[in-house]
Amino acid sequence: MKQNIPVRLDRRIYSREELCGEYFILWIWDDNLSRKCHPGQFFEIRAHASLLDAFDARSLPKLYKPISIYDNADGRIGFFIKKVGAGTSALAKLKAGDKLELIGPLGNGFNPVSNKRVLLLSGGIGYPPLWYLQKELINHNKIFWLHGGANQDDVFPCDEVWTMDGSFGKKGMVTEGLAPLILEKKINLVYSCGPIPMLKQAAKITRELGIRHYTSLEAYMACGIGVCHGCAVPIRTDTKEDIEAGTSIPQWDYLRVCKEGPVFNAEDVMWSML
Amino acid sequence: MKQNIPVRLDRRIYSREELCGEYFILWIWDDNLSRKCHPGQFFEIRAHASLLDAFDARSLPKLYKPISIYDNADGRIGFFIKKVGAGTSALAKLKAGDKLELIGPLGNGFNPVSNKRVLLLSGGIGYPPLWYLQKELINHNKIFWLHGGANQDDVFPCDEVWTMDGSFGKKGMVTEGLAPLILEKKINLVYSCGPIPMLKQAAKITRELGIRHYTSLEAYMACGIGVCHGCAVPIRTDTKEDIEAGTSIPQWDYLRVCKEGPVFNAEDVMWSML
Amino acid sequence: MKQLNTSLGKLKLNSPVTVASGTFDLENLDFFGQDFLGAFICKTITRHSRIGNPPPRLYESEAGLINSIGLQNPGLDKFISDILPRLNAALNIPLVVSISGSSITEFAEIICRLEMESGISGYELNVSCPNVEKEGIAFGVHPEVVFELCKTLAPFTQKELIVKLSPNVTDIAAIAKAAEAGGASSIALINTLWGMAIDYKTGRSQIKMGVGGYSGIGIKPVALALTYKVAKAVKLPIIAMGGIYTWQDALEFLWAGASAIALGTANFIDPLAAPKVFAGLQDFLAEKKLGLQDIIGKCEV
Amino acid sequence: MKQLNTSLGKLKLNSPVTVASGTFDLENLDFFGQDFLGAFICKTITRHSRIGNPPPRLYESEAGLINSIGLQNPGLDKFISDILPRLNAALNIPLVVSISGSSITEFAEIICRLEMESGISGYELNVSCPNVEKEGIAFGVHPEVVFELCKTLAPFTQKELIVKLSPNVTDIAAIAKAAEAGGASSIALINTLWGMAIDYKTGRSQIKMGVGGYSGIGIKPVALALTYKVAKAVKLPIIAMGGIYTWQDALEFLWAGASAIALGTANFIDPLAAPKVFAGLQDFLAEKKLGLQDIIGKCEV
Ligand SMILES: Cc1cc2nc3c(=O)[nH]c(=O)nc-3n(C[C@H](O)[C@H](O)[C@H](O)COP(=O)(O)OP(=O)(O)OC[C@H]3O[C@@H](n4cnc5c(N)ncnc54)[C@H](O)[C@@H]3O)c2cc1C
Ligand SMILES: Cc1cc2nc3c(=O)[nH]c(=O)nc-3n(C[C@H](O)[C@H](O)[C@H](O)COP(=O)(O)OP(=O)(O)OC[C@H]3O[C@@H](n4cnc5c(N)ncnc54)[C@H](O)[C@@H]3O)c2cc1C
Ligand SMILES: Cc1cc2nc3c(=O)[nH]c(=O)nc-3n(C[C@H](O)[C@H](O)[C@H](O)COP(=O)(O)O)c2cc1C
Ligand SMILES: Cc1cc2nc3c(=O)[nH]c(=O)nc-3n(C[C@H](O)[C@H](O)[C@H](O)COP(=O)(O)O)c2cc1C
Ligand code: FES
Ligand code: FES
Repeated sequence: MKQNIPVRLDRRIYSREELCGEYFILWIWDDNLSRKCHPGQFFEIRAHASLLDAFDARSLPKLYKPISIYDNADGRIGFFIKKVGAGTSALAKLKAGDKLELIGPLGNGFNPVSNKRVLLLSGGIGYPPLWYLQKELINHNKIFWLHGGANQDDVFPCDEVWTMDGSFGKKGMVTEGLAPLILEKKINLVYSCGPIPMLKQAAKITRELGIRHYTSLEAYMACGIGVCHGCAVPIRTDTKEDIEAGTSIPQWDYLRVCKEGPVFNAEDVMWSML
Repeated sequence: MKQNIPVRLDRRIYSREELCGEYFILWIWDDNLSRKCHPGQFFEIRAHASLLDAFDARSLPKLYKPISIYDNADGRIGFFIKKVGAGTSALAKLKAGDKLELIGPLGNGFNPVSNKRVLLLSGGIGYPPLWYLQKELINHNKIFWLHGGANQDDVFPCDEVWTMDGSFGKKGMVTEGLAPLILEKKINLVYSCGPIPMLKQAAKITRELGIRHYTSLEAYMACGIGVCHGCAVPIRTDTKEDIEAGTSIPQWDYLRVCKEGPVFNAEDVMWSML
Repeated sequence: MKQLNTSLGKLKLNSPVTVASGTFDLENLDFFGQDFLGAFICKTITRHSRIGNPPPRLYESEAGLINSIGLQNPGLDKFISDILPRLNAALNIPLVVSISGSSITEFAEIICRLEMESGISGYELNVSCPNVEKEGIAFGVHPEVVFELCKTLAPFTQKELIVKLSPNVTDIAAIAKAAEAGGASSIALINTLWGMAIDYKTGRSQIKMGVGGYSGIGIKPVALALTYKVAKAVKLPIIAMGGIYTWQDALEFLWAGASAIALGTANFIDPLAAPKVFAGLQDFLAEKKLGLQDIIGKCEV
Repeated sequence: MKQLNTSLGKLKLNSPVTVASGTFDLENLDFFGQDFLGAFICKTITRHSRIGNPPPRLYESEAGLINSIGLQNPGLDKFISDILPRLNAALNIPLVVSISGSSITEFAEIICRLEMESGISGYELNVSCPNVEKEGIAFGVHPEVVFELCKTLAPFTQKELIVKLSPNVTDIAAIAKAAEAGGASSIALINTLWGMAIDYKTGRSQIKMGVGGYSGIGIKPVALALTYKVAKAVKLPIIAMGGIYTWQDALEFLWAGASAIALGTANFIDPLAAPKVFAGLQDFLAEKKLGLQDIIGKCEV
């Protein structure tokens, strides 16, 4: 969970990969930047825009978009992106050689571990940060990767796939496969990333099984650097004993996904408030 | 001064011409539309835009821009455009084959005449409507064309050119040449189009010489079809006798450049209010 | 088109899409058929003719339009003699006449005179034009005055009585409540926000009058917030406007509580905006198998 | 940089470019040097810590940002023990502390406590946050309350006392006058407009609280109009904000009467906005051979 001072850079897109469905990968090449990155961290990125566009009134520059580090090897950093709205559509139009604006690396990232039996759980666009994590963990841990998507366009290489429509792998919610696998594979640590309902369900399961579970959360962001408090999620910070009632009341605060996160201990997330 | 019902169309740009400075010409080809046009009329035009762009938030669609009919021959209509701001810059980016959005033909246009000694007076981007007018008048009238610009990038074919910096033709304000020419060429009708200060000066001169003078005015427009009253200019509508003072007081109203104009009798324009 | 029926107080509309006063006239109907529209709201008329504000009257900013027309109009008499007959001849959808006055008496005078004419389905009281000093604006900001105005006018007419509110106020809900209590039968909102633009090179205002009225997509979030606030505060139906360009925008306002919407600046941006918004709404509702009543006011926070 | 000196009441600024409360913090200074800024205005602090509003708190609309942070902050004590020392260690430009309270007494309590600290050059009284029900907003809309607030606070401090006004009022000039009469030494405006956005597919508000605060380029015409109105109404210097993205935007506000400007949403759109606006102003003034005093308030209509 290291935090480097983020930088703001313009970088040429070194290459671009097309995947199924609405997915694509943009690669940049920057040895220095590459050395600063850790799994679970992300960048705020944007198709090159100028403030002066607003003056020219041709197009209004919009917010940067948070995108995880998908891969980081040999000085190349990959962003694995799904086109879902205006910001990601603008990114989807970029070609190799075009300029990308970047702020990062941002966020806390995953804690590296060793000698563990690790389960990775991803849903849809939760896949990219776990790929980078998996590469870092693979030599020192036993890893099993479970991934779920809506359909065959939302699945990527891993150990077990679930799709909602059954068009690839097992049919159903990926979390249905979680408890059996944890037991079967003797998992002692789960890392997850994906849509909130999936993470909520996964957190319930790991909690019941008493398994440590770190989860990477998403939030709408404005600054990405901890300034605006726009990306807040409710996180337990402490517990207070209620002597009279004989119970302990969770103390919580709105923490910033971009600064204290995106990775949180799943135990600490106030899931019922999300 | 015929008024046709304007139409709203998308048309491919048939060809594009480059001129000096910031000037270019876009041609469309539409035989039907061509037949409806008269000199002095204009179109509201725009680089193709979709309302849904606003939803996608990539770029916001903006107003159409009023552009005169520069030429109209063999079914082809030409728009002679100077890039000055956001709207005309968007037009400047169009290539042959791109789509142009059009509303028109709009406005009253010039009254056709014959057997007259006509002087055309244009300044800068006032040139285009006079070109079309000149083509219609040439066979039945004697024409002399006087044009002024800031410098050699603002001059186009005509009989006498003035530039402010003297880089082409005579040096000075084009209106300096007006009175002598009217007398010398025995002009009995002036048609003008250009910047307000030039037109104002020209109106003063023709008034003093008692020469009929029709002028085409510019205004910022929203609708172009007479609906919004945004393009108003003060025009004399009548005179009222003030019996006591023994004078006649001009009665005036804000008329619409897009509907009652763009061509007005220079005598009727309340120049002091512009 | 059955599916898109809606109503606005006493008015039954065949479409929730209408047009905002001052931005649409018969000329626009050269471009598409009027059946896409639920009603036709004409430019505001005053008792006496108004010459309007000096030019320049328009400026397009990054995200909308600033205007300073100043309610230029030929006055009530010319409206009745020249304009109304032409509107009646052309329209087969309800005509709402927008009116404004500098006193309650003047509003009353106009309505009483118009009541003698046929072909009018309702009135929109423009108490909110930011381009008229000490006139419309003075009414729109005081709940008591709006209450008095509605109370005075309501007995004069059986027709739809719409009050059009200004966004340039501290508590729009209080004013809407005053209109409701006074007897208005629906609320229109919003008129334009104050807006200004200056030529950065010369320091000259782009609008001759300095401050004008700001409309268009840039005001959509404000219009939506105020629609929501008013919908929570009153039971009257709402005709909402302010930056509606697309059918998706229109749906936002319907969810927020509007029974109908109006297109203003959008008509300049695209003369075919109305049929496009209509078609988009129709497709959306058909695809989702929803009726307008499943949407109107059903927004969740 | 001499050329860009300006002043805000008692404060001398080396640059007319400052940053809007809640949109800029020390993290931003990782991207550029602070000498481009005339002052640093920190996020609003309240007497007690505030947890803020439930998420989602942000939504980007076509032309700006809707936020609903709800003044999340650690409270006065933590500010003094943790934040202020860090700000003082990092900054060599004037620090303005933005504060808000739910009563005049609470404002007074905060100022008195802060007066015991060093390193503070001024206070910005946030009486205008639309995301705090019945708190800040209740102050900002009543001239009498703003007058009382300033009258109470002014004697407690020799430092710059800025009152930050809400645009969501009927008569901003009256409130500015009240602040002036009460003893404020400058005016900041505008805070966010009310704004809302709804997911057209589901009818769900994009912001958990429903209505939020709207900022960014889409509000520029409104901010400029209100700056102009206030500049006409009071003699106090103005620090203007609302949709300023470019140096051209900044010039518009200076012409309209602002002595300094602040960048808010622009910091998110481009973390280098401040130095870019600074450089643009500098080049413009150099090219035109003008000083800031030739621009400020010199707008022509
Ligand atoms: C820390 C972090 C890391 C991320 N990593 C990646 C990544 O590696 N690859 C990637 O493709 N995306 C990633 N995302 C998500 C990505 O940031 C969003 O998809 C993007 O911001 C959407 O912006 P837009 O303008 O394209 O769509 P918008 O216009 O903002 O939204 C379009 C639609 O998508 C929905 N939507 C918006 N944001 C999200 C979201 N975060 N999750 C689910 N639905 C959403 C909206 O409700 C809307 O219906 C990450 C997000 C965070 C916070
Ligand atoms: C009836 C009519 C016919 C016209 N015919 C032609 C034509 O044939 N060819 C042509 O190139 N232009 C013509 N114009 C002018 C043209 O419409 C404007 O140049 C255009 O609208 C500018 O839009 P923009 O968005 O590019 O610039 P804006 O951003 O609107 O303005 C950019 C700069 O140009 C100035 N400006 C804007 N409009 C005008 C104007 N009308 N006159 C002078 N300065 C202006 C502004 O003050 C600003 O400094 C005509 C205008 C009218 C009303
Ligand atoms: C050019 C123009 C003229 C207008 N004239 C009137 C008017 O006469 N009466 C009125 O009530 N509103 C008038 N309005 C306000 C509109 O009816 C509408 O309330 C406002 O523009 C917001 O909607 P929009 O953002 O869709 O344009 C006018 C608006 C514009 C842009
Ligand atoms: C995310 C966010 C947080 C804000 N927080 C505060 C705040 O704490 N105190 C305050 O006075 N204004 C706050 N504001 C308002 C800004 O300071 C500024 O007045 C407003 O955003 C308009 O300027 P802009 O359009 O440049 O953003 C906030 C604005 C945003 C967008
Ligand atoms: S996005 Fe601004 S604090 Fe996280
Ligand atoms: S531009 Fe609308 S009336 Fe002329």
